[in-house]
Amino acid sequence: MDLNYTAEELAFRAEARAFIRERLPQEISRKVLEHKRLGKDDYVRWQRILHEQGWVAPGWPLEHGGTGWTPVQRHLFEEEAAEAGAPPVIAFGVSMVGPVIIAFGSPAQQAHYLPRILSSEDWWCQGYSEPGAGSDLASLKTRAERRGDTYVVNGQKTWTTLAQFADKIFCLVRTQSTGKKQEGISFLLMDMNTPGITVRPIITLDGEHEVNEVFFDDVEVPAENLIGEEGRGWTYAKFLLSHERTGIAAVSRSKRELRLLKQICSQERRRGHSLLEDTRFGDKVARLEIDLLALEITNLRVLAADRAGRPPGPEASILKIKGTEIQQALTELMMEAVGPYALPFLPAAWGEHWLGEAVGPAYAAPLAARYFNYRKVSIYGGTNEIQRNIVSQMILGL
Amino acid sequence: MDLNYTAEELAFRAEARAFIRERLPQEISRKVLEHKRLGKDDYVRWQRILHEQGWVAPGWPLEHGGTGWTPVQRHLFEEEAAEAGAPPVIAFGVSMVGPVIIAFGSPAQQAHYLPRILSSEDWWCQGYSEPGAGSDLASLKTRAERRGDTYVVNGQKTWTTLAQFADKIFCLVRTQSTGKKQEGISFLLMDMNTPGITVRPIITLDGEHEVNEVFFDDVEVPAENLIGEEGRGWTYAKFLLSHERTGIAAVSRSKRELRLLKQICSQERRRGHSLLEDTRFGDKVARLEIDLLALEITNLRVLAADRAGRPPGPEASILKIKGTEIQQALTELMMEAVGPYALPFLPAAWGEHWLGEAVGPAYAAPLAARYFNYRKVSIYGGTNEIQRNIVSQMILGL
Amino acid sequence: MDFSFSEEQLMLRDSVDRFLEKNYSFEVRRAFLESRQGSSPQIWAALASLGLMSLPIPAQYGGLGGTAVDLFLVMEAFGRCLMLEPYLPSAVLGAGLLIHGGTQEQREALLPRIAEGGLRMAVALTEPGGRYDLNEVDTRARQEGGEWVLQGAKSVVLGAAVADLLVVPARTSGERGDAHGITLFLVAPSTEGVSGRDYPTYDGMRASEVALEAVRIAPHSVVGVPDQGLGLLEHVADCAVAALCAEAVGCMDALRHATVEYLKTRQQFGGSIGRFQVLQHRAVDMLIACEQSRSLALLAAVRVGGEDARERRRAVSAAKELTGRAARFVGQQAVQIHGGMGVTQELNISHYFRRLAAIESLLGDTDHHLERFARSAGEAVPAVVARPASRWRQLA
Amino acid sequence: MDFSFSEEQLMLRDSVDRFLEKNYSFEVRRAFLESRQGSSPQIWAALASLGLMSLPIPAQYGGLGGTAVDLFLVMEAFGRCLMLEPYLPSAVLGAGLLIHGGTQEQREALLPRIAEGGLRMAVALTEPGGRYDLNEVDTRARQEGGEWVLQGAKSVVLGAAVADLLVVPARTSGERGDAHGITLFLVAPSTEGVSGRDYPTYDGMRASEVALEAVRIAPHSVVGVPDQGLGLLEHVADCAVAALCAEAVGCMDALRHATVEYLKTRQQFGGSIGRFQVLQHRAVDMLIACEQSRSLALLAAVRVGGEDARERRRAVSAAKELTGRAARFVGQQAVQIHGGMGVTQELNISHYFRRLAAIESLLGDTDHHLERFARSAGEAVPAVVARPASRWRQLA
Repeated sequence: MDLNYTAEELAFRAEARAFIRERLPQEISRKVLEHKRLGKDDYVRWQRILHEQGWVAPGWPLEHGGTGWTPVQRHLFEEEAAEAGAPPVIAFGVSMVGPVIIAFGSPAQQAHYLPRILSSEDWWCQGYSEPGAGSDLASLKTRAERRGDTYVVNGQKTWTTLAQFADKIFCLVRTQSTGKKQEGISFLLMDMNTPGITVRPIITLDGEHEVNEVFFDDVEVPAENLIGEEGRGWTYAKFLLSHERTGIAAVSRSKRELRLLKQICSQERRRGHSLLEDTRFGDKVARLEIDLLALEITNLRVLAADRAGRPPGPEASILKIKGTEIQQALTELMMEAVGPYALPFLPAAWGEHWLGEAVGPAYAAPLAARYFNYRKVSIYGGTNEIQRNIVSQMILGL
Repeated sequence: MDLNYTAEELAFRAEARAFIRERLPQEISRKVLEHKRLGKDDYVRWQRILHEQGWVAPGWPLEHGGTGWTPVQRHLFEEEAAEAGAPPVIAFGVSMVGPVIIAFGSPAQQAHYLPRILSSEDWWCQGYSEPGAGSDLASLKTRAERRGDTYVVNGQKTWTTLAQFADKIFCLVRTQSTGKKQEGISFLLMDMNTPGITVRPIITLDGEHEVNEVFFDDVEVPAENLIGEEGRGWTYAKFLLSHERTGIAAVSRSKRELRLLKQICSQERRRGHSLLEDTRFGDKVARLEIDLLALEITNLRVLAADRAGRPPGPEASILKIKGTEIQQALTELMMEAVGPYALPFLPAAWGEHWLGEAVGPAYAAPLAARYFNYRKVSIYGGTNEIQRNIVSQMILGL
Repeated sequence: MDFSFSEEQLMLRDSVDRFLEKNYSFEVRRAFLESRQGSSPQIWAALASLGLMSLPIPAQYGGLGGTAVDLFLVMEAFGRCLMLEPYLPSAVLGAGLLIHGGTQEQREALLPRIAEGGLRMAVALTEPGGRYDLNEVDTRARQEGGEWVLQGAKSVVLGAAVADLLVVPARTSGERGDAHGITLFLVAPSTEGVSGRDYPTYDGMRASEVALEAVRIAPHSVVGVPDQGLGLLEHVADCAVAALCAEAVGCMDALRHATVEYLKTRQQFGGSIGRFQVLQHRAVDMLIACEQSRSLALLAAVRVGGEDARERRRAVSAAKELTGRAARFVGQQAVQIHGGMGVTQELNISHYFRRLAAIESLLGDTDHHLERFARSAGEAVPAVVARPASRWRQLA
Repeated sequence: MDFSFSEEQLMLRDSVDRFLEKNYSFEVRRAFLESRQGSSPQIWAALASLGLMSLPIPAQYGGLGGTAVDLFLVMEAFGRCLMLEPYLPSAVLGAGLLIHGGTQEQREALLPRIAEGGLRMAVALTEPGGRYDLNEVDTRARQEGGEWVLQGAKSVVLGAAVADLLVVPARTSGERGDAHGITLFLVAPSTEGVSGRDYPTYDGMRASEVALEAVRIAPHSVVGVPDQGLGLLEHVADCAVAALCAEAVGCMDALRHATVEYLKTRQQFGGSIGRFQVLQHRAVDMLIACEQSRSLALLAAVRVGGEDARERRRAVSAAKELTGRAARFVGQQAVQIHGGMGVTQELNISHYFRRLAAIESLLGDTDHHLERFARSAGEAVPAVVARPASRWRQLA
């Protein structure tokens, strides 16, 4: 039991910190730290910098371009990146379809797609959810019919995050409609430029365009774009969902946001003293800080078990539940902290080219939108209710 | 919409208050207000005083000895009684078996039992729960076999409150074991002195003897003790459970306990100021007071609807849920308020003949035991989980 | 004790409901929402012809002389349909200040016009950095040559963008935070030195930052007693809080019903999601939160119409505190249960959610009213000082 | 970063577990619980021969020189079996004060006897009306004829009934509430003027009220530096809080497992109650509460062994606050899920529940530690002042 980092770990952290300090563009980090809207360019620019360093896909095997880092090193890198205000690496390529291609793709698929993911040449999006298949993903209806060397795809996906930027999409499609509903599902890659694919924006409650509907109308997809075997898509999808553990608790980002919350509190005054000195408000911040401190250790305990070679397990669901509760609570307290100045709603103010003056303190402008936006985190990737079902079944055996 | 009492209602309240002030023995009210243990004598003494006044069974029809009060009058009487520290009228006779006998009993049963309930000659207890039939009451197993003019009863009841004081017990027994499990149940009255009945105490977590197991070993019960028809006991039991609405929210008692909590807080000091002035603790008290104020109005709204002739409904479950949550929170805060002096545990100190000195302030002595004891209120009479099931089904239609 | 509404009240509710059902569907509302002004002069006029603007105004000034319980019914209906019109700032706050503190002349001149819908008002309750405290007034008013000169800034003034007349609290003595020394002024937005910046709020309403730069105001523009405006302001703000609580009840009820309906119809894993016990119990807790809020919103409505200021404060802050907690719980759970659909702008769910979030903070958030309630036992209540009929003339 | 226990630690845990499993069943414990003394000299002696009394004591004084992480494992095991022996007051608090503040002579004389199990200690941490604040010391000590004379009262002193030696903080200067001016004294309960009243606490443990009436104490009985005892006291109390948190983790884990087992076996409505989703999710939340508590209890154990007093305070108060919340939730839900069976004394459920309630309040309740955590960023930490070797002699 030693809760201090080893000398090697500390050296790695210093290296990561120095790299980030040197290479992370200030325009980008300022946007992140001030809750401004990031564009595709911002993400791609940072990912290319990481790629130059060979650090864009730490979770991949070395031979495919990974880093060979331990879980603790990955955690340290994330801490440093979050702290400095680096944007997250968009997950769909590096953390989602990438590992599936590595595990189940053909050598030709690997050779074609993996380098393009690493270099950010391809921006991927995820075609999982459908209007009738949210939590109950296996009841999806989008059909792919084999005709010779081609699949013809018809149907609709929804909640497709950042599809408006995407070059490629990986989809779960139904290739067989008899038997158990999990069994007729296949995992298909498509080019977003394929004729018959239409993207329609969904505007979310914060006024933002982050998710989309994607329609497939007789879309012809080469059969070579099938991952693995036909009908085994459910297995690959489950692999994907359980694969990505690091970062699921969002501890590093929440620590950064907690620091920001405290900064805001120290500037907001109430009857002559700062809000942080206000017992009522200060207690809420302190309680949240304690929860986050506990989650930080819980997260490290799971990481450490990972290193000890135990298989990834349903503890990830615990990290997700607690992590999202904390993220949401942070957005609530920030919004509360600024009082009446949470109300003004000027989405332009957190856009890229805003030159106007904020209403109230500048930090107040995006806080309500963030509170609204973060309602999603307890919904996507399996609602927190589904996560509790998983823990109940897999850990408690109920 | 008029949230003030009418002149008639105020006059009634004055009458009730005067009566209670004059007739409630101080030895008894002191015990109630100081959370001391009450004996059978205390309950019976107060019930006999009420009976002299004709007020022991306000819920009964006038012709059987009721008062003809409106729901608001009953509420006002309860407020006054609770405020003054009157003990509750034990429910098993007056509020439970009494109404069943009135509704379904034969004229002979009515003539025999009802006056004895009113005069407190019979202390009743309730034989419902069994070790294998708690929330799932209908799966009870205690058998009553008809042999000529006699039922022979075998089985076991549990959680039988104050059975150690009881002269009579009303039981749900199984008279038929085929068909739907609700259909073979009958409602049987027994004398606790009947050979074959054994009472075994259950000591609860507060160290008290309040509930019991009751064993039936070839107990011979005259067939004339059957209520209504054989096999219809489930109907009578449901009638009984839904009958008693007034008081289920325990608003009057909780208001009294809230006042006591505030008194304790005003005496407990922390770093030179009273606990009520402590923001952190004072907020918890204030939040609870607001919840209770809301429940008080919600309760009155339900009572008023009652008077408007609408049938009693599942809103009672809402009153039970919120009422018990508040009662439990009150015991928690009282225990917290006294700090380390909640720890000493001297059950003798809240007994009748305790002459010793309390450890710490006298009011602190019974607070932990009360906190423990009150865990039961979200369990008995249908757990709060069952109550939520009822509301979900009956009100929301889910 | 009587919780039933009168015949007249039920008729009022019916007529409002009928009008809104016919003329204020979610789609119609969306068009207003996306319009430049964010609301609709036609709807405003229609609400006026329904008698809603005149509802709180005494009969002698062309009003209906309605009670706070009547207002409860209107606001509840507005909550159900997410009314965008700035009714609260004008008909409740603005008119309320005149009714309770205006001179005979002010009442006669202004109230009938408010009642007809021709005059809109807004009240500048807060200042930058003052959070929700009505006594955090730093805007100064000094007398100069028989006039008042106002200097300062007001923040997040609801309904100011369309208001014909503002009420501006300013400090005529004392320091920021003092209870004494606050005077209320009627200020026309067109007065020289008044400037504003209008913006939308996240619930689709509008508010403004208002700057006052050497604004010269005639002496008869004082509402209430000079230096003693806080009690009046607080009284009328309490009426508005009670109205907001009623609106929240309407919002929550609509949201709750939509959620139960969704539970019954949304299919997942081979059946409606309403069969999941966790969601059932959550819907029950949403119901309980709504009913508890309704209880205290009713109590607040009754108490703001009563005489006892301490009882009024206590009931109003209790209602706002509990409603704030309930609004957050009901809003968040409605979104959560609706899943992805809950976070889009396409369903009304997220619109209710945002309005509830706004109500939670408007006129004092949950913490603010918790503290006020906790203090209500001990603290002195600033009196609403009845203005001697001729007092303001002496100042001229 | 390494969260695994060492070989030695795993062996320690195994030997403790094996002993307790064999010798400390619920039935055996019940007999001790109902005995006059409420604990067992045989078990005490056995724990000593297992090396548990000597665990925290440095090797040079006959101990094993164990760490706070070793102690974590022992306390967790004690939590699982609801150990009744007053280990904490003697081996953690009493020995801790001597280890960190005792003179060479005191250590040499006392620590080996504690390690052997032959000497039991108790520390009088609180006074009537002082709640959980260690600086609320009103007991006075004045010097008289080369001796100290103590006068005052101590409340709810854990383990005092069986203690051979008490540590009594008394005020040698300043006023109640001051940080400076507290001096710690070793007092034998048999000393003239010391009287006590022993009583059971609701968790089945024992505590005492201790009165000190002109108690004359030799000058070499001072532990630590006169007037500067608070820092030492706080440091050792923090070690005890970390140990209590570990005990709570053991309690909660046992309770949680029992509850999941009950969910699987208890039949209602034609199946096990574990199929009800509401109970499933509650069991999940109990698990999460336990694991979060374990994380901070481990952190606290590591930090009380570290050098940084601010980090120690922060980790200890965070652990106690979170564990307090978790203990209440897990305890209450375990009782609730067990229904009627949960409220009887026949099952161990209610025994765990009561011990968890006690842990929640002991050495500072949840509010107390929340405040301490919130303050930990800004406040100065009283230093543990290293005593110059000969200082106390000069006083004589």
